[in-house]
Amino acid sequence: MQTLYTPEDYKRVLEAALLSAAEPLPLAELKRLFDDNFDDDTLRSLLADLRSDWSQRGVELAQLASGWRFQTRPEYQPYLDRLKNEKAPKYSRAVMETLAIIAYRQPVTRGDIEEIRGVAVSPNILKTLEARDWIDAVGHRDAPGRPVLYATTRKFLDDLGLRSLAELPPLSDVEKILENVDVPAPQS
Amino acid sequence: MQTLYTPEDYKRVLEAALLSAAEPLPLAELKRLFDDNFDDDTLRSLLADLRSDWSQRGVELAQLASGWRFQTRPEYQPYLDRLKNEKAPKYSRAVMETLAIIAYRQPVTRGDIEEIRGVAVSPNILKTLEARDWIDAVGHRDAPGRPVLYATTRKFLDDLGLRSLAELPPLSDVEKILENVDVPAPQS
Amino acid sequence: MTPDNLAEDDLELAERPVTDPALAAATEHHLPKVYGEPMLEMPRDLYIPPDALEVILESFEGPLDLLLYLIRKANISVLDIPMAALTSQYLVYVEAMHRRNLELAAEYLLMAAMLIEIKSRMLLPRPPKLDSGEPEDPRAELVRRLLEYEQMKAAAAKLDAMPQAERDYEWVTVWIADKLAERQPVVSLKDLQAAWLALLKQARIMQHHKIKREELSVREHMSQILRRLQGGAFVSFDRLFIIEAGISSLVVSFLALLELVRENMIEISQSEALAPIYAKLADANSLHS
Repeated sequence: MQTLYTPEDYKRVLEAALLSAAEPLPLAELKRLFDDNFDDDTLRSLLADLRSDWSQRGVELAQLASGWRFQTRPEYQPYLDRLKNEKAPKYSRAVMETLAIIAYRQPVTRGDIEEIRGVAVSPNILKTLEARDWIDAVGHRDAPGRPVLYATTRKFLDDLGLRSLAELPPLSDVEKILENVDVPAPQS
Repeated sequence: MQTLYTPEDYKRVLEAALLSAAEPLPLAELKRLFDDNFDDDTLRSLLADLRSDWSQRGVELAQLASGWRFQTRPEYQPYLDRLKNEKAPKYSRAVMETLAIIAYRQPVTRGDIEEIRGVAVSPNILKTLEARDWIDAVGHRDAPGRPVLYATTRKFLDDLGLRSLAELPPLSDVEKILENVDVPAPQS
Repeated sequence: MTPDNLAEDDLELAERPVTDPALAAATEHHLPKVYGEPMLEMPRDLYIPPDALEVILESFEGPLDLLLYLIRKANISVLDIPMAALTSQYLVYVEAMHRRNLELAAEYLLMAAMLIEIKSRMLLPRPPKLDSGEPEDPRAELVRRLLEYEQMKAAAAKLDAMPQAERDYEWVTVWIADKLAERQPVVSLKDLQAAWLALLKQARIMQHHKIKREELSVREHMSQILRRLQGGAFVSFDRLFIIEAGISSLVVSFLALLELVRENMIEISQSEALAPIYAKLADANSLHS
């Protein structure tokens, strides 16, 4: 077992743990690496330090909704793509619009989505998003038929590099325009 | 897309590819990162260089039969193991009491343990402690049934950081407490 | 409905650049392509190459999307839609879809009906609203829906533009060298002491079994002697003592030996006076049998 003396030693342990983790690691988890001998602030400062060590590399340390994780930088993706046999899926506009509605208006039913988009939502669209673990059913609305309510998951935030929904890109100013006009308020 | 000029730049691409690859990457594959613009020797020297960059870290660049990959160093494994389970596993009260009896009263038979605990000792408890190599059978008592005598091992002392049994926590101060409980004499 | 209607429409205004980048992105996102070239606008005379029409019509996500396209193309304000012009142009497209035998979703027809209804309501005098006194614009609900959809469309484009795991970057997961045995419970001296004390308290064996350091040494030596005898053979008495360990250790070893004899754990034998003394396990035969 490697004995640890200096902050550099601790960073090496953090680095090895974060590089090998299959999931983002939250602070509480990282503390267990050192048998909970560090407080949050010490750990955060080690992590900030580690992040800056990696600032000039092809890989970066990101802080996401579920914790800290190493990921490659998008600028390097064209090189990494050369090793890939198949490209990652590009989602259709229908999928992305559905996702946006769920992300910004959650929790929503399929009916809510259809009303906003003005077209029927094919079950495949919701399946695609559920299979990616970006959305899930969080309950039922207390209405006839008890429709399923959908919300985005933590993995959605992680995969888009967000720490919380508050970090979603702000909606366009259409809302402001709406406020200045005599139109019925959107029904929930 | 990151533009590459120096050997350091190429190493950053190799590093990002190797850190994010799910499988070891053979040389031929790594060449594709650079559109096959490098010959084997150039690539090997970049890899050797990258390996030495990582020589003091918790993760190392290893060359395997099937190619190159980053992997954690065994010396760091004890730290990484701490992340494995949600909670550190704990021995049941029965196991702890049995262990305490063997430690403080050794050598003892299963009958002795049962007498002190007042309940039957399941074979699994002794097996758990034997599997951990903390207790072993050191003989038999010359009594009906010739019961096995158990004692703690050197590994038990090592794992608890003791040089000898005499270093087990003294009971003197607690004895006093117990006496106070047993004899509720008024104290100043 | 003929192509001529289009040419006379108020919708035929000069195209101006779209300024909101999000809107531009959203527009960009679904630009239909004909023979590989993006189609920047609908052909005005509605002479549409047969393949192209299909591509264009299929690129719309629904009636709201089509309406927004028509509105933006004509560069008119969503807040003041010329209903007659918009409706007629919308119907041209719907009819074109119909003629091309495209599968026409029910939503397109529903929207057509709604547009016609709004158009006709615009021609009637508006009844004042009860609370505000302001007459309600028959277009209000349509405008609300168009804006809300437009907003979500832009949001979708923005989400799509964000770096996305697996598409734009990769997660790093380095191989773990040794996936070792599962974690063992950690036992501290305090745990052990607590367990023992709990037992003592419960069994009230305090008075008879006071455990002192010295006694523990004896017990430790008892275990050691038993271990040394484990082969089952007679072991010469003097070999059970480690001379180098010092006087106190010798004494403790001797006490341990006496205790083992007293508890019938070992046998001591001597063939005659002054002959070597041997020790062996009380039950040497059965231990490893």
